[in-house]
Amino acid sequence: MNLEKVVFSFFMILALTLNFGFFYGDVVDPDHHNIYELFAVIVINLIATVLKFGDRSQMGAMLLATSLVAVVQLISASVVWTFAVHIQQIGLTPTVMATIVSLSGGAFLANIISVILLMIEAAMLRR
Amino acid sequence: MNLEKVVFSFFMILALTLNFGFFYGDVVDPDHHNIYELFAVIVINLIATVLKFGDRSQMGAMLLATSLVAVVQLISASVVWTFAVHIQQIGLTPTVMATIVSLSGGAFLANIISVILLMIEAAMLRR
Amino acid sequence: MNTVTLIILRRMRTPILLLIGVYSITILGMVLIPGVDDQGNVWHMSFFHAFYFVSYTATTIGFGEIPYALTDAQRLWALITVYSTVIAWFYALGKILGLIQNKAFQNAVATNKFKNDIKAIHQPFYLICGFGETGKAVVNSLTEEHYRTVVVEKDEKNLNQLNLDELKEYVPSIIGDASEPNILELAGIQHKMCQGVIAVTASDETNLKIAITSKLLHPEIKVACRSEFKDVEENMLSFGTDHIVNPFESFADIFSMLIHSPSLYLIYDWLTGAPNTKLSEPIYINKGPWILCGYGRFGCELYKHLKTKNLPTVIIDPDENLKEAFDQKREDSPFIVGTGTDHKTLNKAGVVSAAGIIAGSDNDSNNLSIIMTALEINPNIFVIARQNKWNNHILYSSFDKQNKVEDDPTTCLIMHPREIIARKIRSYFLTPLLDNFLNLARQQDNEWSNITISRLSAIAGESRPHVWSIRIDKLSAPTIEQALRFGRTMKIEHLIQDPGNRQSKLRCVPLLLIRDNKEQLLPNDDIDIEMNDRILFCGTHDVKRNMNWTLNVMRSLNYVMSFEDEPESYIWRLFYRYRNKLERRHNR
Amino acid sequence: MNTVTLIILRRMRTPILLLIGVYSITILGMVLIPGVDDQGNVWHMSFFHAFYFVSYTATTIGFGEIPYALTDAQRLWALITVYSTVIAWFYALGKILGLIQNKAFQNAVATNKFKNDIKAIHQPFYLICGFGETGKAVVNSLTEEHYRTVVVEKDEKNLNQLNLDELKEYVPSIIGDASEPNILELAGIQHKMCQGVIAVTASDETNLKIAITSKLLHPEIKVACRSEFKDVEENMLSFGTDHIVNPFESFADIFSMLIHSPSLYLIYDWLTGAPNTKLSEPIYINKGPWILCGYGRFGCELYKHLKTKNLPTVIIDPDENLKEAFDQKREDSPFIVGTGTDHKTLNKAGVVSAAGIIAGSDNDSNNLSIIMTALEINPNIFVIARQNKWNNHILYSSFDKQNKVEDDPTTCLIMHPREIIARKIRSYFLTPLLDNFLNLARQQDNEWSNITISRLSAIAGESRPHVWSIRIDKLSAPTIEQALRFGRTMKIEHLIQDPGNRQSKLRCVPLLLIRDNKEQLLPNDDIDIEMNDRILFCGTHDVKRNMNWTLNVMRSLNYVMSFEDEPESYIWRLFYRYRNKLERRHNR
Repeated sequence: MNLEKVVFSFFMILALTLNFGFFYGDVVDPDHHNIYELFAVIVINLIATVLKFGDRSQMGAMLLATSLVAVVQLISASVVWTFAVHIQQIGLTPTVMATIVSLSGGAFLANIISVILLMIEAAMLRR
Repeated sequence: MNLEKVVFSFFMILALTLNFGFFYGDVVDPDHHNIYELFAVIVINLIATVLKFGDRSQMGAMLLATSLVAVVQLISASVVWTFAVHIQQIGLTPTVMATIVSLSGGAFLANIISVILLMIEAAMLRR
Repeated sequence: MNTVTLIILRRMRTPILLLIGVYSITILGMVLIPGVDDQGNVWHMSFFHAFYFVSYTATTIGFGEIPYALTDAQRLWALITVYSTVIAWFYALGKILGLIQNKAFQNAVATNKFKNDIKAIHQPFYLICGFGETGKAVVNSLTEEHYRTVVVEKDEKNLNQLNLDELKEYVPSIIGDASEPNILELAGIQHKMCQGVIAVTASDETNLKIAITSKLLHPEIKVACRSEFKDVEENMLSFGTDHIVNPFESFADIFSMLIHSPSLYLIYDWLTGAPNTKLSEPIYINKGPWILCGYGRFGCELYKHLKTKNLPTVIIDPDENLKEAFDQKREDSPFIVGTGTDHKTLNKAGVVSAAGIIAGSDNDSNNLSIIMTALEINPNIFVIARQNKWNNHILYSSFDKQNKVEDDPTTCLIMHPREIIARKIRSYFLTPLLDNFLNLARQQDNEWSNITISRLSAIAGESRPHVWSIRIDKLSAPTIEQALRFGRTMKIEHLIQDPGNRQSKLRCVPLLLIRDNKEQLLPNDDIDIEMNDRILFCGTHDVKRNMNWTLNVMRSLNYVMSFEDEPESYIWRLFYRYRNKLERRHNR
Repeated sequence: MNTVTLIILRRMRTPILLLIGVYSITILGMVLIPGVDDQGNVWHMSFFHAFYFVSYTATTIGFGEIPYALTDAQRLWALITVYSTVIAWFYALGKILGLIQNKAFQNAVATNKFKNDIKAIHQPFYLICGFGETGKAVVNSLTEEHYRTVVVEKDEKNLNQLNLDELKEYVPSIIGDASEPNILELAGIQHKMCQGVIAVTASDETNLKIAITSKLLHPEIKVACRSEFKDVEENMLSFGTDHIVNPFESFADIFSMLIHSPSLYLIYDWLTGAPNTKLSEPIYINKGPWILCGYGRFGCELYKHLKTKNLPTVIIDPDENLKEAFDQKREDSPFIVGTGTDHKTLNKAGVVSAAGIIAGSDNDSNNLSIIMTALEINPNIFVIARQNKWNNHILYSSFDKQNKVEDDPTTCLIMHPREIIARKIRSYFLTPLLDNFLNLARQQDNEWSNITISRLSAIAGESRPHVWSIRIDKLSAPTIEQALRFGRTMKIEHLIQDPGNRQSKLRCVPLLLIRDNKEQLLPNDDIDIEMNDRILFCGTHDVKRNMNWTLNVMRSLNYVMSFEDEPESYIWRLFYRYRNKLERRHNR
């Protein structure tokens, strides 16, 4: 067993599942979307992105791209959150919440693609 | 037929289905999410994880990683539960419940991936 | 994942599964069975509390029945918890203990550690195959100079001594047959820092195999082999082994130096011996015939040299067949059949008037007996003893002490193959120019040797000097390279100027200068240095360090050349140069 | 009851008896000694509570003095309980640990596990005796094709590697001497799923014994033996051993293919090598004399073939007795005494103008040395190296790489007995027709080989093709059997039609057709298929799977034959046939 592979897969799948956890629930209800979860998602996604650095294959390039997409989406979501609560101070209105959740939904999609790529790779590699 | 394979698949699929059972229901309603089910999910997921130890293939590494993700998510959920009930003693408020359920939802996703990988492997192996 | 982790994971699967199962069942039971709290109300343990309870019970800590006294139903379950969890833990621990004692697992751990050790080496290192007597001596002398070494040895017993010895550097070692390529691969023969392979196992066959493996797996590295047979030697040479050490030939070489000139032998001994050890005493050998006891592989080689020097020799050997073969070759030296351990044979050989006797059989007891008998008859005879086993070291050296008179010149030489091979290999790898020097020195006459030894003893003091070589290039002498590029003229005397003190010279002797493949013995101080010169020096360790200042720091070089102290920092230098320029203009 | 449980019960009797005794006495004491409850009443512990108390005390958990604080009398008894039970437990645990580490017990456990493993096999499996180098290669190639195997090996060290290797199937293994019938019985030689026994231990004697045992215990199974000596071989044949592999003869056979036609050798190599590995490069051999180093058993066999082909040969061997024997036989080839590792001997043998050199001694170092020296003198020489030990694999392959020029034809062949035997055995058990094919191919001329190899390379692509055979009978080709029974005419071209696409053909070549013991090499596509025909195909793995559709599904067969798509479901089929009938009537 390859420890590196385990760690790599672990972070990519954790990024996906945590992202799902944050995304899941009523779109406009702030109770359903925990800020700690968002924080964890961002951190894990960043780690997953960094782990993908330096893979030269075509697959590696695509994996990196999807991760970057996810990170961009998530950071946008957190920026929206910060803006609404701290700068505009309008609080988590339904509009704001919908934006945040849909952004995280996009990241979720990107993470799904990542994991599918990973699964394809695993399936191709076994003889 | 390989008994080992049967046991292995049994625990992985049981982990998925039990997880679904706990996850299914209204996000914020504690009545829809049985604590015994959560306990069972954790135990079965732990067993499934240990069963995956020691497989050298790429597929084995990914399976182990997904299981670890599920375990991490589920243990987080149970820690949140313990915290809310025993330490903060705020009870199962909608926020807490949403967190627990979404964490278990993440684990559910990881388990789905596990089972898909298992299916891919089975499909590839047949001669 | 490495093998060790894999083995642990695979072996621990059952116990961990058992623990998970037992824990989950007992926790569930504790949660389900109703208890009664202190007010008499029915009370259920939460999962959290049940986990707490089972945890302190399973580990036999036993905080007690908390938070409320248990009911009898709960106690019954607690009993089940006690026995099941304690047994499960015990089983898991037993498994781990069994695993640790497992031979295959221990091997995997050791191999893993060795691999990591090799990976962690970032300095140049040498791979030594065979940790017998010679291997030990080689490792000792290399680590003494702070070179890293890696040891491959077949016999676990020999390796165990390695860990007990105090060496200057950590030496990773592995038990394995060095003739197997995968062992050598494991030992880092393909490591980019591997500088050389030294094959000194007891078997010529294995050494040959190591040489082939090295040349195939890592063609650039140097390979030195020990070999005792001519045909294997030729085989080794046929695919480019860099250096082959035959103990008997090396031995004979040294002997030829000794009979050529005792001072030459002293030069050899001082320069190749381990630095900082005590200097050996000068030697005096009478004129006269020699007696050679033992005409085996060793004796043959020595006899050749005696004949070349026209020294009359009497041969003593117990083997009559050898005598016949010898007589057939029409050699004119007398051949006496006998061991040489008794008065009769020795007297017949004329020990009373002999200059020296060589005890060269392959039996240490006989050799000692020959020497003692010979010295009894003729206390002034010069004795050369062949020591076969390192363990007999104490005997030979105690004998040496007994016969030593204070302030008298040495009259006894003990030659041990282990020591000779280790010296050869050290000088080959660490100071390759030394071989060239000794070869040239052998062609000089006795007087040259006497003069040289007196020069050396002037700088050496009490202990053996260091020998080192420098090469004038950008890497090892950047300052000189720069100076030569700018057209400055440098002489050897500048190198041996003390960069710390303008009045004194460093206590060292330039032994050899190699320029364009031409060798110059003991070059004069006023010779100009050119690019790519290689110079061999001999001096104390401090001197070597001081010379490095000149070679590496421009300010020191300027100091030794101009006797002036140019400042190092940029601003000051500008100012200094400007002032110099002014001065020069002024002088013009 | 099996042995393991029996041993445990027997050994654990005393400690368990002791535990029962101590427990019962202390529990009884706790019940009898009166206590005082929190109201000051006299109170007696119930048996349940006493057991609870003793249990948590004995296991050192210690929940405390519950339910009421103990009196001093009770505490005195508690003290006795503490020491007696804890000691009893300690004794029991010690016994168990001792038992676990007991060698005999471990063996019993291993044997038990092995028995269960064998019982649990429900697929066809092969029994491999001897897990040396050959055994490993055989197991590898069989598990690679997902066949189950069972291993019997004498040496524990060899077996330990088995667990670490990555194999595609789980391989049960046992330590034991395969020449003992009860070991073979244990390993399932009488198991109804046992398909064959492969005896590849190092000793011919043992292999013979295995062959006899197999034929006696399970006469139906196939037995393949490795043998190095002619007389043992004859003995084996007399017992009806199905297949005997002599590494030297096999080796020589392959060599004869090579000198007969390099393309023929390539065909052999492509078809017998492990599928999906990289294709070997074409070979080019110059015209000219050969040099044969080493005239042992191996050299003799090769020499015969060289003589048959009338190739001038120079023999080099260090053994002078061999030369005499050789000269007495009045062979006209020159015989040079020497090892061939040095320039002199090789030059004398005319290496400069030789077409090829065979390094065939039984010493790997010498072989490598011969090759390196020969290539140094004549870089264009074709080299055949005999590799004796698998461990030296790295050396030979690194040597191969060093001498390989990109895109140049191979100039070096390394022959390893392990590999050759494994190939022989695999083709014997898995594709028995391949042997027939190769035998026929050997009788064809060079041009035939060249044409065949170009056909093969067209379908193979980058990696070695799969080889499989089909038999036209009810079991393995039900559709064709049915069609033939109904009188339809089938041709080979129908078999190699792609059942997924009417336009294209499958990328495969029919190598051999066997009908009524008559063999037809490379049958044409338009040959009619008859019942019980056996056909050998060669193609990629996908092709094999696609062909199975035609062989097993009637609809696919109809499709490839009629280029029409007959529906599979009953109703649709009826309708379809009815329409066809109408059409036919209409056409008439």
